[in-house]
Amino acid sequence: MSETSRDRTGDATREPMVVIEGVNKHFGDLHVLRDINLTVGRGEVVVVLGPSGSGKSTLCRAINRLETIESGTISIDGKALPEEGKPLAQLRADVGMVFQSFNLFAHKSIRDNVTLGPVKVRKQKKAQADEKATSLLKRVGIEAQADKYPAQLSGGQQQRVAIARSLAMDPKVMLFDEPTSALDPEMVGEVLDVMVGLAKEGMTMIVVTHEMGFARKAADRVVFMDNGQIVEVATPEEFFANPRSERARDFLGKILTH
Amino acid sequence: MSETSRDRTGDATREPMVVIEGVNKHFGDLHVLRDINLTVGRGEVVVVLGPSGSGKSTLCRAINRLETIESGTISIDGKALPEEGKPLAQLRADVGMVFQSFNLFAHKSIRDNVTLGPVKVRKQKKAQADEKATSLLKRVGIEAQADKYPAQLSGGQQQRVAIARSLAMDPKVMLFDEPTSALDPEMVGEVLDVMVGLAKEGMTMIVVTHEMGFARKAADRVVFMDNGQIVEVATPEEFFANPRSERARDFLGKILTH
Amino acid sequence: MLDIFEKYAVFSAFWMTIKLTFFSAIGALVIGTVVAVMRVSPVAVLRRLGAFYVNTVRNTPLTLLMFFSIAGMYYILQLNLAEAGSPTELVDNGVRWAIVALAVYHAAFVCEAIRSGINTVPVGQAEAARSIGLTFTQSLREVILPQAFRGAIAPLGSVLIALTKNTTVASVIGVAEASLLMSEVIENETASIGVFLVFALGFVVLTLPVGILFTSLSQRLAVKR
Amino acid sequence: DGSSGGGTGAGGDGAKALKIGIKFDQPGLGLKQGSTYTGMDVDVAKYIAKQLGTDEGDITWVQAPSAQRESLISTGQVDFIVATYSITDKRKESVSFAGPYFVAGQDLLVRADDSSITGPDSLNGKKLCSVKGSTSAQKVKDEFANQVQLQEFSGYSECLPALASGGVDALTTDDTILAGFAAQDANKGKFKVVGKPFSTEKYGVGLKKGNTDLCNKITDAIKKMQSDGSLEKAIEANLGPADYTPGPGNPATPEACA
Amino acid sequence: MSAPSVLFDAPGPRARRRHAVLTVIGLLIVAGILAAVALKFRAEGQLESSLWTSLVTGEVWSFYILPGLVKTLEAAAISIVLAMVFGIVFGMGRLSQVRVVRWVSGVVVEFFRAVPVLLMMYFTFRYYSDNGVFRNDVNPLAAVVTALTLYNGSVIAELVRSGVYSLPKGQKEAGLSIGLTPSQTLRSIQLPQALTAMLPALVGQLVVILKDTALGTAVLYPELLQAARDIGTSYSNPIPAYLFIALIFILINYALTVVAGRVETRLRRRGGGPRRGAAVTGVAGAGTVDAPTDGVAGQGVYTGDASSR
Ligand SMILES: Nc1ncnc2c1ncn2[C@@H]1O[C@H](COP(=O)(O)OP(=O)(O)OP(=O)(O)O)[C@@H](O)[C@H]1O
Ligand SMILES: Nc1ncnc2c1ncn2[C@@H]1O[C@H](COP(=O)(O)OP(=O)(O)OP(=O)(O)O)[C@@H](O)[C@H]1O
Ligand SMILES: [Mg+2]
Ligand SMILES: [Mg+2]
Repeated sequence: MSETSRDRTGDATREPMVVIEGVNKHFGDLHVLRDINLTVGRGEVVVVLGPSGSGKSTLCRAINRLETIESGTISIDGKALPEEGKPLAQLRADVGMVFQSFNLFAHKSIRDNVTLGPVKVRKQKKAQADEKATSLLKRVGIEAQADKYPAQLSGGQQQRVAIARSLAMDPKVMLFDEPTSALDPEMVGEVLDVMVGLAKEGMTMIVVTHEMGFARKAADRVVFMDNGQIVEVATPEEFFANPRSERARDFLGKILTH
Repeated sequence: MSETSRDRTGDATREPMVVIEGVNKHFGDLHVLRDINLTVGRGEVVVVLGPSGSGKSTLCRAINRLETIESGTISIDGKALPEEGKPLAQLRADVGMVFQSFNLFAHKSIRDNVTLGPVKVRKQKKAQADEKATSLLKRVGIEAQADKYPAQLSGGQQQRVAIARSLAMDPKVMLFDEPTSALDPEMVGEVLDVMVGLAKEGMTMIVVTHEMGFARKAADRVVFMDNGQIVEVATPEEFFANPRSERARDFLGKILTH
Repeated sequence: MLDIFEKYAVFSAFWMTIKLTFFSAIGALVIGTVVAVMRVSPVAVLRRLGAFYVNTVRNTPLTLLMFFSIAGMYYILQLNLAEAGSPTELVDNGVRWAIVALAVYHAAFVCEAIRSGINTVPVGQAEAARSIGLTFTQSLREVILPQAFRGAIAPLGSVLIALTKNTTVASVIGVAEASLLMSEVIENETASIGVFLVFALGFVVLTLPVGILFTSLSQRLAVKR
Repeated sequence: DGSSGGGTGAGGDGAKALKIGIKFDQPGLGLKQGSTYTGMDVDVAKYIAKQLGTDEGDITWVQAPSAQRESLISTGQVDFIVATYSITDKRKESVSFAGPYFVAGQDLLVRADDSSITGPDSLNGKKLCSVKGSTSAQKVKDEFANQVQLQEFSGYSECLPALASGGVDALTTDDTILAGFAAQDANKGKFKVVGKPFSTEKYGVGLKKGNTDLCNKITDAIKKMQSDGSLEKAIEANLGPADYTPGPGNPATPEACA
Repeated sequence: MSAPSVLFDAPGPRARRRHAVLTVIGLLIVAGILAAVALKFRAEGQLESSLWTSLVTGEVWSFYILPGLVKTLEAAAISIVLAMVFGIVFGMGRLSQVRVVRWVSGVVVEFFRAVPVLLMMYFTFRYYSDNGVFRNDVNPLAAVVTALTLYNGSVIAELVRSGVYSLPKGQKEAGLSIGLTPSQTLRSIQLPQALTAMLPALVGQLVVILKDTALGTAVLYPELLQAARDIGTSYSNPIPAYLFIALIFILINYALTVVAGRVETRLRRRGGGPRRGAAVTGVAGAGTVDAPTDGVAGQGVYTGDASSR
C-alpha cells in the first residue's frame, strides 16, 4: 500500500496523462484488480511487470474500457473515461492499443488497416490518410508490404503494422499488452526497436512486457503487479538492482536466471 | 560443409548414441534437410539453434521417424531406425520426445498420462507404474496435481508432466523441440531447471531451443542450422564468443541484443 | 383444430416417424462408420471410394434415393426385405426400403461428422502417443478414438435431427408417416394454420430434446484442452 | 356460326384467344410432349375451341392438376377445363359442367399374360399400385378386396416398371388413363386393361359457375362432335392402340346446363 | 498426403504392400457389385438402348431437361437471395443488443429449423391455393420458395451468428480500440469477416437449396425431378430418366461443392488462415486458431449439409 500511494506523487514535473484511482474489478469470485492507483505523466513510459494472472492485461484493457471496472475512476488527459457511445469511441481513438496477437483486420490490406481509423473516426480524406499511412509504414519499415494482407506478413511485421495503425490516430497515450510475446525470437528485436524509438520521441506509453531489456532501456518507471495489486513502483535501475518486495525478487529470480 | 564433416569425429571419448548420416528431406519443393550429418554421443547434450524455418524441428522429428526421410540413415544406439510396426514403436519407446505444445493426453489424468506408456508398452503392472509415476512427478515438482487433468495445469506444469511422461519410459535419448517457447516467462525457468538436472545426470539430449542460458549452462555442443543445413558445430563457449559463420553472427545479433 | 386428433391417427403417424428415425439412425451410424473408416484409411483407393460415396449420395436429392430404393431395389432388383407372400409385404418393403434410403443418405453425413470428430484431435496427440511407443492400435484405442468420439457427438446430434425431419420424404413412396398424414388432412379439410402447427410442433417436440441432449452431452464429455 | 366467339368467362368482348386447362402428364388424354399436346381431352378441347371460333394457334394450354382445377376456374385463370374432370355433386357446388362428353370407369391394368385378375374382387392377396392421395385404390380396398396390398407412388408412370417386373399385379384408376398408358409405344403388348369398369366417371367440361351461355355453347359443340363422328375418331386415335373400347354409357348424353 | 495424419504413421514398405492388397480387394468388390446390378438391370430390360437413347435426344433436352433445370435454378436462385436476406436480418437480430429482438429472432429461427421443409411445402402450397394468394401457376413456385427460404434462412441466420462469434475476439477489440463505435465495428470489421468466413458454408447451403427444390415435385413444381417424371411418362422409361436426372443433380451439386472448397482455400490463403503469431502462443492458441474457420465451415457441414435432403 505504501508504494502505491507513493506513486501518486509520480514525477512532479510531468502533467498527468492517465490517472487511475481506487480501481477494483472482479471476474466472478476472482478479485483481479485490487484498489489500483497509478498516475502516468505526459511523455512517460511505464513498464508493467508481474507474473501471469496478476492482472496486467486487465489493467491495460480497463484504461480504454475494453474491460469495465466496478469501482474507482480512470481519467485520460483530465477527462474521466466515458461509459459508452460516441464519447467512449472518441476517447478510445485517443488511446492507441497494441495487442499480443496483433489483431490486424484480417480482411483488409495493410494500408487499409492503417487508414480505416483516420477515415472512419477522424473523418480524414482517403488521400490524406493514405499519405500518412505511407509515411507511418515507412517509419516502421514495411512500406513495401502496404498492399498485402495481414496473413501474408511475418509476426514481427504484423505487430509493426499494428503499431502504425495506432499511431495513425495520433494517440495521446499508447497501451502495449505483451506486444512481443507471440513473436519468434528473431523478430522481437525489430518490434522493440520501433517501441524504443517511440519512447524516445516522447510518446506516453504503458507497456506490459517481459522484455527486461526494453524496461531497462526505455522505461521511466517500472510497476510490479502481483495478485491484482500494484506491489512496487520504482525506476528500472532501482527495481532491477534492488527490488524492495519479496514477490518482486522472487519474480525477477525466475525471469532472469536463464 | 567442412564443419559438418568435422562433427563426425564428435567427441571421441563418447560411444555414439544417435548417428545421422547424409539425411535429406523435402516438403514439396522445399529442401528442408540438406545432407545432414551429426553424431551425438552417449550422455552428450546437443543444443540445436537456428532461425525459424531452418529445419530444426524437422531434424528432431526425423530422429524418431515422426517425419520420414528421403535419403541417408539414422541410427540410435547402433540400431538403424526401423521403418514401421512394432520395431518402430519399440524404438520410439526408447526415445523420449518433448514437444513445444506439451501434447499431454487431454482426456487422461496427469497420472494416467505418465503411466500409459509403461503399462501399455513396457507391460508394467499398474501399481508399479503408479509408484514410478509418483516419484517422477515428485522429481519434476508436481506430485500434488497427479489426479488433475492437463487443462487444469499451467503451461510450465504441463511441460514438466510431459518430461515425466517421457522419463517414465527410461529413454536412452531425449529430444526437446522448443520445450519452453509456449510458456510464460516465469515458467520457463522451472522447466529449464528440470532439463538442466537431467543433463547433469547424464541423459543424452538433443534440444532445440532459443534459451541461450540453457545452451551455455548445459550444452556440450551447439549445432547451428540455417536453410536446412548444419552451418556450424561448436562448443557453447566458442559459439557464443566467436561464431565462425556470418549467418550465425547475424542470428545471434538478433537474438541477444534485447 | 384439436378434432384432427379424433378424426386422424396423428399419433400413429408420428409413431411411424419415430420408427423410421430410430432404425435408419442405427443403419446410418453403421454405414457411416464404415465409410468414415474408408475415408481416413491410408489406402488411396478406399479413400477415393469413401469420398465417391459421400459426394454421390450427399449430392443426390433424397427424394430420388427414396424412389431408387423402392423402385430400383425392390421392384427391379427384386430384393425383398419382407416375408415373400405375407399380407403386409408391400407396406413392410415400403417402410424398410425407406429406412434403407434414409440410412444410406445420412450415412454420408454421419461419415463427415465422424471425420470432423477425428479432426478435433490435434495431430500432436497422435504424435505424442507414437513417441512414447504406442503401436497403431494402441494409440487409436487409448488416445485418438476416445477424443474423436467426444468431438463427434455434436455433429452427430445435428445429423440425427436432420434425419428426423427427413423421414418426411418417405411420404413420396407412400409410407404413412406424419407428413403424409398432414397432406391428407389438408386435402380433406382446409389448409389451416392450426393443422400445420399441430404437425410442425410434433417435429419440434421430437427434435428439441435430441438437440438439448446432444449439446449437453457434447459439453459434458468435451475434452478440455 | 361461332363467329360471335367470345363466351370467355373473363371478358368476352370478341376476343378469340382461349385459355384451356388440360392434364399435361396423362398419355392418351392430355400429354404435353415438348410443345405439342396430345390426347383425347386435347382433341375435345380443340374441337370445342373451333366451334367457339378460336383457332388452334390462339389456345393457351394451362396445366390443370386435379387438386387445382376448381381454383383455376374460379380465379379466371382458364376459360374452361377438359381434364378427366368427373362430374360430381360436390364439384357442381363450385363449378358448372358442360357434358358429359365421355363416360369412363375405374378399371385395372394388368400384365398382358396375367389371366388371374378378372376384376376388382379377384384382387385379394394381390398387389395394387396407385398414386399417392388418390381415392381409387382405397375404393378397391374398401369395397372389393380388403386383403389387397397397396403401393403408392407420386405418379402412374412409376407404377409401370413395378407392374412389368411383377412387383405389383395391377394398377388402378380410370380406364381411359390406363388405356392411355397401355397404348404408349414402349408399352405396346405388355399390358392390358381388364375391361370391367366398376365405377362411373362422367367426364365433363368445367367452367365458371353460372356461365350458362358458355355452357350451352360447349354442350352444343360436344353434341356436334358426337354426331359428326369426330369424338369417336378422337377416342380411337388416342386410346385405340390398347384395344380399348369405351365402356357402358358411351356415347354419353350431355346434360342440360343448369 | 504431406499433411501429417492423426491416425496413421508414414507407411513403411510392409504397410505399402498391405495397402496395395487392400486396393485390389476394394476394386474387386466394387466391380462385383456393379456387375451384379448391371446383369439384373439387363434381365429386367432396363438396359434396353431405346430407353436410354431417348434421353440424349434434342427434344428431351429442350422440352424437359433444360426447362426443368431452369425451373430448378429459378427456385434455387430466388430462395437463396431471400434466404440470405432472412438470414442476415434474423442473424443480426440474434446478435442485437435488445433482448426482445434477440428472443423473437431466436424463436423464429429455432422453429423454422425444426420443421421439415417438405411439411412446410405441403402446407404453404395448400394454403396459397385455397386462399388464392398467388396465381395458380405461381403457387407451386411460391410454396417451394417460401419453404426453402424459411428453412435455409434460419440456417443462414445461425451461420451469421456463429460466423460473428467465431471471429477472434481481438478483431472486435481492435476495432473498438481505434475508436469505432460498436455498431461501426460490427458493420465494417465483424460482419465482412463473418460473411467471408461463411462463404464456403453459404455455397454449401446453395447445394442444399438446389437439392431441396426436388421436393417441389410434391407440390407439382415443374423442376428437374418433375421433368424426370414427365420424361418417364412420355417415353415410358422412368428408371433411366430418374437415374439420368440424379446424375445431373450430382454433377451440379458436386461442381458447387468444389467451388465452395476453392472459395475456402482462397479465403484461407488470403486471410482466414492460422496466424503465425497465434500459433506460437501455444496449445491454447493452436486450438483456437483453427476454430474460427472450422467453426463456421464445420457448422456448415453439419447444419447445412445434413439437414438437406
Ligand atoms: N474474461 C475473463 N473471465 C474470467 N476471468 C478472467 C477473464 N480475463 C482474465 N481473467 C482472469 O483474471 C486474472 C488476471 O488476468 P490478466 O489477463 O489480467 O493477467 P495478466 O497479468 O495479463 O497475465 P498474463 O501474463 O498471463 O497475460 C487471471 O486469473 C485470469 O484468468
Ligand atoms: N508438414 C509440412 N509440410 C510442408 N512444409 C513443412 C512442413 N513442416 C515444416 N515445413 C516447412 O519446412 C521448413 C522447416 O520447418 P521446421 O519446422 O523444421 O523449422 P524450424 O527450424 O523448426 O522452425 P521454427 O523455429 O519456426 O520451429 C519450414 O519452411 C516449414 O514451413
Ligand atoms: Mg496478459
Ligand atoms: Mg520448430
